Amino acid sequence: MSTVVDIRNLGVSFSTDAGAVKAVDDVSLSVERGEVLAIVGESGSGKTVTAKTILGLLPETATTSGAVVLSNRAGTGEHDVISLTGSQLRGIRGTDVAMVFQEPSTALNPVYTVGWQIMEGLRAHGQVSKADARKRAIEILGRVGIPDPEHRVDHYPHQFSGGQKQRIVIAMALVLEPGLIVADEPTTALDVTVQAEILDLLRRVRDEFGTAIVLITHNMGVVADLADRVAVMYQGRVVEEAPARELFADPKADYTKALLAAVPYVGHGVARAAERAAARPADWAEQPPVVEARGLEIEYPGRFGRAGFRAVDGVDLLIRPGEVLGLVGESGSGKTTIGRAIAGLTKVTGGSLQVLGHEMLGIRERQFRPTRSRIGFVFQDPASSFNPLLTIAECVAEPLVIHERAVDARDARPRVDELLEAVQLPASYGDRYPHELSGGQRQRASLARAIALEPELLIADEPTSALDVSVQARVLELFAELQREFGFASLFISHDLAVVDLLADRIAVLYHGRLVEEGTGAEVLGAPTDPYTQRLLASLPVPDPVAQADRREELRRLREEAGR
Amino acid sequence: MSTVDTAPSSEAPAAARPRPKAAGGGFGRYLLVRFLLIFPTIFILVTVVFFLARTTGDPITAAQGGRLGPEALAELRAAAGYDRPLIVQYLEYLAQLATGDFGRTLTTNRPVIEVLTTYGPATFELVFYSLIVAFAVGVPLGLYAAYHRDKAQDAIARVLAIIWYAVPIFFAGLLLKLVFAVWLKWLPVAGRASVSAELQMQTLPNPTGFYTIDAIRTGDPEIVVDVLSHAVLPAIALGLLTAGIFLRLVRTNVIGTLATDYVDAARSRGVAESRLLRKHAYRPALIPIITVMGLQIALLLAGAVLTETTFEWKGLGFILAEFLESRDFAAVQGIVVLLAVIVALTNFVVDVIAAFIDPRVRY
Amino acid sequence: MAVAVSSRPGHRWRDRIPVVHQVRQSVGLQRGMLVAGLLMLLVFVLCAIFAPLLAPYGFAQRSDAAGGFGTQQPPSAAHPFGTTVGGYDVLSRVIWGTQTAILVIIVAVVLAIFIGVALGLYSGYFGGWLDRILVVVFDAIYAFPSLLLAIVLSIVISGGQSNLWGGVLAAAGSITVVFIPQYFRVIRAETVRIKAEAYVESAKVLGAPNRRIVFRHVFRNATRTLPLIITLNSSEAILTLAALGFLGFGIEPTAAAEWGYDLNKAQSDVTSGIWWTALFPGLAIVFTVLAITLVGESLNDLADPRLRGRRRVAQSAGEVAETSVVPGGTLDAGPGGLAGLEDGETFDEHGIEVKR
Amino acid sequence: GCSAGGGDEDSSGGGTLTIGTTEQITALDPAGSYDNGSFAVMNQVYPFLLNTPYGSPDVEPDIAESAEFTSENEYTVTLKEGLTFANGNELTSSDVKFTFDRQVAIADPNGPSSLLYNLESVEAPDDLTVVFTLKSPNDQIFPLILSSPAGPIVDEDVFAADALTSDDDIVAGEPFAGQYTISSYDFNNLVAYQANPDYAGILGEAKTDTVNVKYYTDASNLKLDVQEGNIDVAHRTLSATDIEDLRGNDNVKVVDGPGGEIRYLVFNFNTMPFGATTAEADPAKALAVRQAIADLIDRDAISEDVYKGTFTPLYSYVPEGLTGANEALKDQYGDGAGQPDADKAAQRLEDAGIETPVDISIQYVAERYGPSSSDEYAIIKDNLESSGLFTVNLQSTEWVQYSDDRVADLYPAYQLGWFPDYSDADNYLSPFFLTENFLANHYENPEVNDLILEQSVTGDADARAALIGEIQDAVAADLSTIPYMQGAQIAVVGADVDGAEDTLDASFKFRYAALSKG
Ligand SMILES: Nc1ncnc2c1ncn2[C@@H]1O[C@H](COP(=O)(O)OP(=O)(O)OP(=O)(O)O)[C@@H](O)[C@H]1O
Ligand SMILES: Nc1ncnc2c1ncn2[C@@H]1O[C@H](COP(=O)(O)OP(=O)(O)OP(=O)(O)O)[C@@H](O)[C@H]1O
Ligand SMILES: [Mg+2]
Ligand SMILES: [Mg+2]
Repeated sequence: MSTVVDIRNLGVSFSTDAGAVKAVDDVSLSVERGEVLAIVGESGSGKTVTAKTILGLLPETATTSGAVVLSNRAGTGEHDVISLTGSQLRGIRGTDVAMVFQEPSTALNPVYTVGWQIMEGLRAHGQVSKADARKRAIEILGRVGIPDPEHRVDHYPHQFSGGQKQRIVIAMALVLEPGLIVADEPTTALDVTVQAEILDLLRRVRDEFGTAIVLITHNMGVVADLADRVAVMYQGRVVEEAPARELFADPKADYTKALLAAVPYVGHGVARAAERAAARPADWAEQPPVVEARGLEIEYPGRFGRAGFRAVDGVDLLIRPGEVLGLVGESGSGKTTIGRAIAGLTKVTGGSLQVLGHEMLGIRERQFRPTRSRIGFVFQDPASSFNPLLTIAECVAEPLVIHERAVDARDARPRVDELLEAVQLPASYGDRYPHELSGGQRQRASLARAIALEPELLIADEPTSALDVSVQARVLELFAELQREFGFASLFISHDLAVVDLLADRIAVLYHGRLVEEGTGAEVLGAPTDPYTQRLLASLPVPDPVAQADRREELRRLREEAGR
Repeated sequence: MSTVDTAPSSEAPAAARPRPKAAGGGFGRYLLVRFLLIFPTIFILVTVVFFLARTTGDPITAAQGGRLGPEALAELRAAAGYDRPLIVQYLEYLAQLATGDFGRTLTTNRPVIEVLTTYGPATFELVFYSLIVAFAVGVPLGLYAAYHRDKAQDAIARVLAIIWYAVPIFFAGLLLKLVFAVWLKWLPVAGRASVSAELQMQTLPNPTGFYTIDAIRTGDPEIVVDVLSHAVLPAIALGLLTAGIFLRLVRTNVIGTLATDYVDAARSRGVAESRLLRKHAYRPALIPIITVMGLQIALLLAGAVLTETTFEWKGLGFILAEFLESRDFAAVQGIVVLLAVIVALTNFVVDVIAAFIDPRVRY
Repeated sequence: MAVAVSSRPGHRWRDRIPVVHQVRQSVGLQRGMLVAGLLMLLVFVLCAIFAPLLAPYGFAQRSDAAGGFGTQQPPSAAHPFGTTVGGYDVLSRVIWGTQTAILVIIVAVVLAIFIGVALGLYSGYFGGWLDRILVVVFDAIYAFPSLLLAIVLSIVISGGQSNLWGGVLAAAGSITVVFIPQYFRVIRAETVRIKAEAYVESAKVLGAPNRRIVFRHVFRNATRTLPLIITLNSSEAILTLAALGFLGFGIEPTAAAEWGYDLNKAQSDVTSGIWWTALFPGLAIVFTVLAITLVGESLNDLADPRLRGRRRVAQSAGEVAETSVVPGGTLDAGPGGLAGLEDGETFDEHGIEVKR
Repeated sequence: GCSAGGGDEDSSGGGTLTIGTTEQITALDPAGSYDNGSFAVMNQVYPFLLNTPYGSPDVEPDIAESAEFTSENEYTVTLKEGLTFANGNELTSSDVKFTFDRQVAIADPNGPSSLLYNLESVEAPDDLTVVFTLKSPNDQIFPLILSSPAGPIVDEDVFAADALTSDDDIVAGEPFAGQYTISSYDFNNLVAYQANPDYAGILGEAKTDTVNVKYYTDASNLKLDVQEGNIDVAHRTLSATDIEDLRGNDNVKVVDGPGGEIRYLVFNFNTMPFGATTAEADPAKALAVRQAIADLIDRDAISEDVYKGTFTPLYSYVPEGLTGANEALKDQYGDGAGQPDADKAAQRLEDAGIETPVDISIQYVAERYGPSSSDEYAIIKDNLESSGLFTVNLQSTEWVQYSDDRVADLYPAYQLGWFPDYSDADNYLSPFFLTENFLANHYENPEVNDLILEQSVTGDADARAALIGEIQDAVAADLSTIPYMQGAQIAVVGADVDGAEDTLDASFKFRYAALSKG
């Protein structure tokens, strides 16, 4: 084995509006041929910056120190990327090192065919005839698993699915057979089932092409699945570096330990749910449900007279008082649509939906408005759910003022302070503007606002998907606490089975707008009956390299079955 | 007023959501709807102009107010029917329009259609030539400025662009004429062609009114040169104004696309910087640029009024100002209809071009 | 996009004053352009305010104690910019012209903002048939060459009157009508966008009545881009006023000084070698439009993080940012271990983090 | 320059001449236009029964052999023999009858049919004789009207009897029998004329075979083109500054002639200070105010400062050069020598017991009368205010609005200009000072009214001239209006162009046929 890239004492600073910011501080790392090095760490810890330095892709505002020594594929030459000029950099990009970006849909130029883009990389390095380049583009598309590559090579990016786009991005990285591929969160934008396929592809790349991979991610499951070695970054430094199995089995750094502890596991919630079920009164099941959907249909109107799009199709749901229903499903399966319908934000177009005794089919805003004080809503993105021009206290006071529990924000302040404390924010934070809080803090303020009127029903639409794992763990914990304390019923929407498992009494699985499975966490996660649920479960990588190896086997088996 | 439904405009901020297909298979239908929208636009403009124009007086007063006494004027107005209720006159006009008849001008008694076909080509040519100038100057300079962003070259290009915009067309026109026509004597002062050339073009069987075409049809290279040399100054005066706007648009959008992931991705494949600019940043940036350029057509037509006046370029803008002055509503309305159609059609065409550039809309 | 986003009260107050904030934020050429624009603008405004002191003569003065000025006199000590064909002092008229220009800008922009914003908010928020009609109507008006519209309107509004207020109101009024569609478009688009923002939805979920949502949540956020449009429209207003004056719909010269009008009168002078009567009013127009446009463009660039320039830093300068929201170990601290949460992430200058 | 000049390459026959003008044509059909631009074309191509020969203000038979009153109410015209139109059609009395019947029948709002107010009927007893029956007897004005915009004779085979005929049909039909025919016609852009060999009138043959007329919209372009030699003649209307500049240019000649265009200030007798409907109505005081203003206006200043001599001071209602014109206001107002006299004005106001300064609003039209109106009125304002006797509120208004407002009694005092329909003193008197007049300024003087009616039926030239003088004196005493400027006709011609001085006469008709290029 030989070293493909050797990063020595790398330091990167940026000039920003707020002055200089140091993003990477004295980082040393190296990657061997055919090895997968995973860099993990929370958002902003310098993972992307480190990766981009390898390709010399930092913006002009960056200043770099240290050395990044990159070998070519044959192992015959070395360059210090940092000291290279523009045209020299161009020479190594693509041939010595290539990059796979996080968001496949933005990494492809929408106005050119994928073939054109692949060929462009080929032709940028040496004399390749058009026909040859095309042949190689088709070949590489085939090798990353795009069906019918001769035909698809002339398609535009938007004609591919998200997973296919990521395959194409990987194909582009592969086509010049670089010694190193830097993959920056290559699966974060994808559904778990698709993520599993991409991870498989990357594994094949390493095995078949012998390419070294720097894999950047914050998902410990992905690390466990693919990585040979792991570097943990924290605040611009590498705090720990170890082979994957070793790291998971025996984390050394405090931060690594905290990180691993914060990762939710499927199966952890079963006990808790059982506990809560046991604590319920006997006649609980007979109480009128808070939400009841029968054959619920929601259709988005089509534009220009075209047929509408049916996002939810014949869904039956039930949420009883004090119960948390977890709603999972892949992207676009209709989760948000259901949540919004319950909150009266989206019109119900068919079936029946009873919310707190109101039939939502054909209801008028005026009739429904008084009921709104009994419903809370937590949005996915804490940042955008606050009016940027109001202070946190003003935002939290809004429901109180609207429903005339207070005259104005000032009058509501004592109650607001209580609420902030309930979500464990110091009262003084009330005077801050939303952008002056961190993501986790904002999400907690958002919770405070949602429970201000002590609602009977709380709808939470992916309330933690914009947050880091560790922050997510905190917010989920808080949610559980508040739920215990206030006893509201809840619809908890997430695409992450493990998260839902943690909180939900029952879990509903949505697939293409239909409810495919519903039951307690133990039922759904322990013994899934629907093939989609099964695949979903198996696709979910667990943050444990040993267990993950088994699950991989299981998934392969499932796929084969489906294929037969 | 508002219903519970707010969904159509909402887009949940889920980063992972695949981009909704822009228009899917309904593109043809979309174009059709866009096309049909032209009609209400025209209807509204005609209505607005009709009532506005009537509040400003009548053509008879405009023409004879300096000769006839009040009674005689009133008599003439009554004879022409201008004393009837506005709404009757309006409905009458609409009925006439509906049959495709634009009527005759009130002051010069010519079919409005004829006015349009006489003056339309001139405006078309002027706009066409100035667009050439605008594109030839604005787009490359915009690219250049984007490429050298925040350097001296960028600053110079941008200040130039602002100055082009800031100098009133009539002022610029005056200066251009003085320098190029009077001092240097390189170019003619004004007009669309010299007298002899125009006379020769009039002898053509069916003159098109497009002087460039007519000049070529005469087969006399001198006439072609004559016609083209007359177009230079007006095209520059109007073109530079537009070029300033184009430059700014191109620069902003190219800088924007240069910051996108796909440019970074192409860079990571070793694509040269100049190629990134030419191929990757430019073409996607063209989509918003072209859309905005479509909106500029109205601005261009407004600028054409002043350019046409300054350079004796007998086109629609100029003649419209004249007809406004003489309160010839019939002519004004006819021209407005044509302008509205032009603007609407341009925007329509622009959408088609944008669709051609952007495969996401095309399919 | 914000031009002025407030931050913590009492804190960084300097950053809350619109233009000051941008000047501090800008660097290099961008700062140069902004500052140059601001200085030019300042000259313009000062000229307007102190015109009575600065101008050697009145704008309609044709003679003084020493007798008549004479017409078309070349620049001299008594008349540094010469005199016009009407026998006025060019310098004085150029200076007094700033007052007219500023008046027209203010009236036009204020009127257009009021009407455009109100309609835009209504239309964007409530939608419905009125929205559809307004959109088509304003699009139609937008399609009409603005100058011609301005001509028609100046006739309608003033009945052709040309005294100062008649002229200013006619010019401003006609410019207003031309601008309303622009404000309407922008505000409506912003409102439609903001209406779909989570914070408006959350207000809706809370059961806030429409009135409250519109005024408390939509209005202020939708109007953030206004300063930019205002500067752009101001320069358009000046050009339109000049064009109106040039086409003979200007303000009577004894009622006010107006550059476009003077340029119109100076047309035949230029071709007769009398350059001073056209040059100075022409330059005044260019100067003012240049000033306003420079400021507007700079503000625009600064408001757009992609276009905003930044200083380069020295080798490996700066502190390591507190990158993580929950620094290591906080989890152990459990609920209430909040100390570590403060002053967390680095945020985008204008508030909310930029998310892709 | 690249532009190929005025076709100077053509050397055959009488050569080619290019004329530029900023006037605009409305229509070639005499029934459909009543404006200077269209009339200028008609004067070249249509025959008139009566016309003014070069250098004279008085009408004589043109294509007519004779024209006279055969009875009080009958005006009989005999045509010359063998007249034809350019298209070969014979020009007979039937065409003449057709022309006037048609004019009256169509009565187009844009047409001059109002000039035929006194025409009862037209008869054509034989091919050469036309008998006009008039409503009122002995009308001395009628012959003049035959040379006015109502007078061009048209071909009955080309023109429609009851509708306007389009320019294209006219050009194609060649119903021309004037000095020129139109050989190529591009509306308001370029008109090419060819000399008409069959013209048989008093004006004689055209000196130049081919004349091209280029229509400009912007005077400064016209000026540049004539200065650069791109055109040979510029006629109507260059600005005073341009003309002054061109006077110093060796490549061109500036030719002046008397002009019929006048400028005057109208008083509304109801709404002017102390007018009939004001709170302090007092005719004597009102008169004093008018007189004081007449005393104060500095005509020389306006003529020199603003118009650089392209307009000259006018001291009466009938412009200089026309039979019967005097200088009534010069004697009665100012210092008696045409200069303003502030003391006299002050005295008048004091005598009338008027407190000074008097507030007065004066209105003028922005562009209608050329670009200099504002400067003109700035001087008048200056004249009035520097005396300390008046404060003037000066305003300008756009033309159409102005036309409506002035007859709606909105303006106490306002500017107007006049260009005559025919070159006779009557055209400067009857429209204005008859009791029912076009000014509608509530001026009423029965004596003046009668005098005007009388002169129009006085056949004897001297007696008529005396009456005209009397009218001017009487009106000057009343000051219904204050005339102050008379325009000169000015043509700027290339150094090698001759003949302009011949046609810049009191007929106020610019005839291209007089011009030649040496
Ligand atoms: N262009 C830039 N200008 C200024 N600061 C930057 C720039 N790019 C990154 N940074 C800063 O550098 C630090 C490290 O950023 P980096 O993108 O490497 O984080 P990351 O570990 O990849 O996080 P994530 O998981 O969110 O992608 C952050 O504080 C970030 O704000
Ligand atoms: N306003 C809308 N108009 C038309 N279609 C819509 C609209 N909103 C959502 N959809 C479509 O409805 C389907 C369900 O959307 P929904 O937002 O409920 O999905 P989701 O399960 O929440 O997905 P994600 O996990 O990505 O948030 C998707 O296919 C989506 O494209
Ligand atoms: Mg990153
Ligand atoms: Mg969702």
